[in-house]
Amino acid sequence: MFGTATPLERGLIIIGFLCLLVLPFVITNPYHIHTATMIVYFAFMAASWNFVCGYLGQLSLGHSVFSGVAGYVTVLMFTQLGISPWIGMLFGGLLAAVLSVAIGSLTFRLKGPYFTLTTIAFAEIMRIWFENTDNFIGIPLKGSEGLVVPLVGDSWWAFQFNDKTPYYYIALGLLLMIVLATIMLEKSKLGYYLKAIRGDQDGAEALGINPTKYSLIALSISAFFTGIGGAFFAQFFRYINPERNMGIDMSIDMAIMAIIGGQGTVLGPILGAFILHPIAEITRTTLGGSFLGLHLVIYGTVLALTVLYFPQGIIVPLRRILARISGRAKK
Amino acid sequence: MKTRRSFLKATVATTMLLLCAPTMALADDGTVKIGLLLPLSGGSAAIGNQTKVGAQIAAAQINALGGRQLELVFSDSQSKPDIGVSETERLIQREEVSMIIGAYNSAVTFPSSEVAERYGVPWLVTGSVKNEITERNFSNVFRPNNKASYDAREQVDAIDLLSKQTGNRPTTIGLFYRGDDWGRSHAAAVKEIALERGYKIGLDEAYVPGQVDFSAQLLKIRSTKPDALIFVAGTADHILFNKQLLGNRIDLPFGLHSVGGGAEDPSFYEAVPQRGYEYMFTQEDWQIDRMQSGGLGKEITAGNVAFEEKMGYPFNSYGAQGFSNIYIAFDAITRAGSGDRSAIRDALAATNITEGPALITGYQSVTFDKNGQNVNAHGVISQNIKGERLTVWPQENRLDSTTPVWPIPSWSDR
Amino acid sequence: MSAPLLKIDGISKRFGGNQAVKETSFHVDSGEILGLIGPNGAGKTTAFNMIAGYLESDTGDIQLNEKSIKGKKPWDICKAGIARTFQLSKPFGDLSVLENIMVGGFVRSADRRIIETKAREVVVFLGMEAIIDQDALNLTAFDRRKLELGRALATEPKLLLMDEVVAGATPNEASEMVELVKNIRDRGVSILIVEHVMHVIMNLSDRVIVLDSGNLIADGNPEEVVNDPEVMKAYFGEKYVQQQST
Amino acid sequence: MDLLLAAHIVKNGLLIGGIYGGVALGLSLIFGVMRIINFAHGSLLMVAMYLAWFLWKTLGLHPYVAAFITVPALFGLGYLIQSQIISHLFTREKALVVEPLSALLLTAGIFLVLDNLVLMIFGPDVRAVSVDIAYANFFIGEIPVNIPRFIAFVASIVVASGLSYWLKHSNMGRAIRATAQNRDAATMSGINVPFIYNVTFGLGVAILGLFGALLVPFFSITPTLGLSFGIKSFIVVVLGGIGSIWGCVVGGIVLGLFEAVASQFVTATSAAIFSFGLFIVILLVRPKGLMGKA
Repeated sequence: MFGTATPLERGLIIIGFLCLLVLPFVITNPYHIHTATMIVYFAFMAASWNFVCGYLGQLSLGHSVFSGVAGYVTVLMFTQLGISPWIGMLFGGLLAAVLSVAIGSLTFRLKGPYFTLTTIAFAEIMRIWFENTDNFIGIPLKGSEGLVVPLVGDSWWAFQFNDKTPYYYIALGLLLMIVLATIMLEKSKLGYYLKAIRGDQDGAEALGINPTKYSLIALSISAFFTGIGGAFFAQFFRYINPERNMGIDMSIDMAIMAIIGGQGTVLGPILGAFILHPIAEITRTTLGGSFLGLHLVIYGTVLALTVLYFPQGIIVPLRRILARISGRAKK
Repeated sequence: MKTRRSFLKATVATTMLLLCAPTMALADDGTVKIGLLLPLSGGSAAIGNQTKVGAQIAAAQINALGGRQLELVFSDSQSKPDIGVSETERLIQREEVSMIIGAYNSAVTFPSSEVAERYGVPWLVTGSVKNEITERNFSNVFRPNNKASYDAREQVDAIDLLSKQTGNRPTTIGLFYRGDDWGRSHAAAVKEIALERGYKIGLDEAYVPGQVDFSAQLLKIRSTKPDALIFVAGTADHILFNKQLLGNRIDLPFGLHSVGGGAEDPSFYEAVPQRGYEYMFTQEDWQIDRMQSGGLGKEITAGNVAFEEKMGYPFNSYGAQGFSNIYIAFDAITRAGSGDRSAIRDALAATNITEGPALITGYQSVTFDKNGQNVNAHGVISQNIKGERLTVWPQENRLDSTTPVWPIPSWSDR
Repeated sequence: MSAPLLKIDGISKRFGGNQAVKETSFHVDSGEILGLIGPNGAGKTTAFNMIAGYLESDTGDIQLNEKSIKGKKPWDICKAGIARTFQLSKPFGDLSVLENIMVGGFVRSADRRIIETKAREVVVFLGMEAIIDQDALNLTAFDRRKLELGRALATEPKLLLMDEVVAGATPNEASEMVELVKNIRDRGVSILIVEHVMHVIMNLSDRVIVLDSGNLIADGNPEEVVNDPEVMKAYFGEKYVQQQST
Repeated sequence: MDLLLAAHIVKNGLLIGGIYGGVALGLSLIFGVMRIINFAHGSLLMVAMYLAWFLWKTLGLHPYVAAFITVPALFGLGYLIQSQIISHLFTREKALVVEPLSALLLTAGIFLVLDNLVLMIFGPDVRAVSVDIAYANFFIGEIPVNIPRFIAFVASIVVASGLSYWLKHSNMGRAIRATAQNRDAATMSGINVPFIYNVTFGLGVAILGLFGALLVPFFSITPTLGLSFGIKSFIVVVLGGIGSIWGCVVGGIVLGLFEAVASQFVTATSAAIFSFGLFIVILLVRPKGLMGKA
């Protein structure tokens, strides 16, 4: 079950990717491209979350703090120091990685529900602190009002475009980056070690694995990517506030999509995002206006049913179907 | 023709993105589609729903006249900035609305109205008070209601007016506000103006939205003894605070000054007994006692009846704002003569409404400056006397029968 | 005689009131199979875990090739060259047999291809080619135990600590395991084995040490130790020894 | 800080702490016996409050009278949720290696459904019961003590002692404790574990039924208040010790006092940061919590 894709599956992945590549030429309506960008973006965030939590089997519900912090760093460096978001993004990612090591060195001492509750607590502390701090050593954080990215107009340097398509391709590039990173992870020592720690920690320690060290390495990489995602969010919406970018809703979205799709696999989180986000989008657009909250009832039901009937994620039955098809094809 | 080609492409997209229902063909009999982006779920759902019902009533009245028909398209922002932007894109691109009214939460209005500006779609702000919304020299964003700084100035003006008229002037003002952007920006504005006018700030305290108990903060209020207390809260927090204030019998010689929010929500007056809000001042976005004074258009009176049938309580400020927004939009659409976006934009810029149902909110008139802000937007400050919310400020809106109570009698001699 | 591979001198462990291991010293020479026996509760597993780094000895020192490894973490001890198996096998459930063994290999190098080829050799050595790609979750108890042995081998240890390797195994499984342990020793890996099944100990060990309620009561070749009255008393109690001797 | 102010702070801390403890009792019981974190805990409290409000609104029942309806009703709801939804997790757990966190995610799904169902049925407006007991006070020295809050405080003590007595001395109680210690051993000794789980979950939610009715007099309700109570209950349960009934009440009071004192010196928002910080320190230093045994 280690996810070695069958040739049919690998073929489908490549076709899928080509479709995504060519999508903006097929659909010109900006709203569709905007939605496609959001789907690719959430696939990227779910995959970043999955990079550590999926392979370690630990449920972190505080990952949004990394995206929020990196987003703030990128926007502040742009507005206060005039540094291009492309560079700010990297700084933000690195700061998020450092923050993750600090938090991780405490949270990784705990397991299961305790780990989850501690990640929630850390994220809430950061969110409340950001919401109530207008100025920190001279840096204008503007508390819960959030930060605004000034409109500069079309410029690659300032990571701002009037047309939606560039954002779509940047999001697609980020998604490609995290997919390649996860594929390399699965083939690397770090990947084996994470799965060993998830399998049995004592057994792993006896084989020369320092669980905290390798968990922190994976977490810092995941936090770096999540941070980059936060910076993209800030540039795409040109607005960032603690409640949305460091809140618990974002963390839950990232975790649910990866888990429902299939955590601990390369494609699981992407599958999860490509199914769940459109469901949320369609139910909200069709029902949101008329029935108050019906779309969230549907979202909650889908979550519950998936956890009950596809515990390892939707990717498992899908893979079985593909295996059967390719099996029949071979005969 | 263009619609059919995009329809085919949309079908191709659907197979991949399971996304879009084919857009309804545009009714060509001059019906104008107006998009309304409101928080219909999540924390501010009550206010979003009240605004929606007010807008629906106004649209029904206009359509009943048989002239130009309005079609309202509602969309739920869930009070989230990114959902707001996505819904704005949808309203503009797929629903192809002629203009958008939205979005109450400043955190949603700010980024979403920028999208509308980029596409040249006129945006009529409802409810959001963040100053910067109409300080970005945008040409498509118009705000009929108050800026945050106006609300703050009005509260201090009212205190000044009452102090001048009665000769009793509070020395210290306390600030107790919700720890979110609305609360913080309002408190900062009041503090600045109050200090300019020689008042001292006795207390500057934020609380956590949705807090379960205020006894600790009441202790601070009791120990700092502010003469007057400016209070910023949503409905649930406001109810809890007034109940505990009543329970603890804390004296505020120059009264509790609420910035509205919870105090404009009828559910507040159902939940708190009358002595819980006796003598409370409220910054209202519309003049509630004008309803009783009569002399209003038949649309407003009929609207009030329809609102009460639907919601179980008469118009409140959010229902009134929804109602007024539709009439302001209708006025612009009539002058523009069509659903064309730039025509409506130019008509909105030239708006000069001096009477009629659009002024249900109590403004003397609605005109937009070059930044799109209605400069003569002003709320009113009302005082709750024996259960009646009577306007005490501005002087010209105060009814002759109203005599404000200033200072406020202490608990013992009530 | 060159210095012993593993030198234990004066280690002890107290858990609250219970002195699990009293001042104990022994050694393991390189290329030797040392059997560690003793009745239940004699402190065997405690001593075992102290060497493997899961417990830290209160006193004394543990030296591997004259370098002290006392108080080191289990993963550092593994890097130093001591591998171990667990009494209750701990497979990585959702990894295959090959992948489980590869995890062990990674301690020596990060190059997946080399590790994979070495792991395949270990699979052949264990005779588990048929189930190489099966998830560890679905293995039989004995296969899991062999897998654990394979994982430990993959770390290329100098000393292998084995904790009750044949417990619950069928007779021919036990003999298969004995052959395996001998082959491992022939490949130059010294072994410290804790075991209850006497014929396995007699068959395998070059030397045997006996622990009883925390202290070392015998150290010698298997035949001598088994007939030593002290050991008999420890196992079968005072009366039995008296009956035998009268 | 003069004595009177200190007395006020202690009173506030005790009252709100007792309420925190009472509300968290059900969560601790469910986690202690079934090892699952019920993410929908707060939402179930909100449902209980809406039921109590509805009974007051339509039948004019005083909340304390309505409690006799909300408690059994919530027991039924809890029993149903466990038997029809969560039980699937336990039956399946024997077969596959199931992440213990799927229960947390499943109840997160239930939380989403409950909150928004109530939003659909009752609408988003803020509801509140106005009964005159809400403002009644009695005095200890010159310190006013709000009666409904005091009743809720006493209720958490009474329920805690009743629950722990019942768990020790009744057959069902022993069966529950046995299941808590070792599920498989309990099954082998003839205890119908699925039934015990249904009853335990029902009991945990029934306690919320009681507190829903007790909180309504001085608390206004919206469909979204569940989450903040849920997170408070997590903190209290961890503070007091998972699975320990008395630990819960103690944990609640410690948290209540901590917040009351903290918010005298700093704003309430930073006090919230301190209580999360305390939560983390307790988890790291003493994962079993103050009185935990699990």
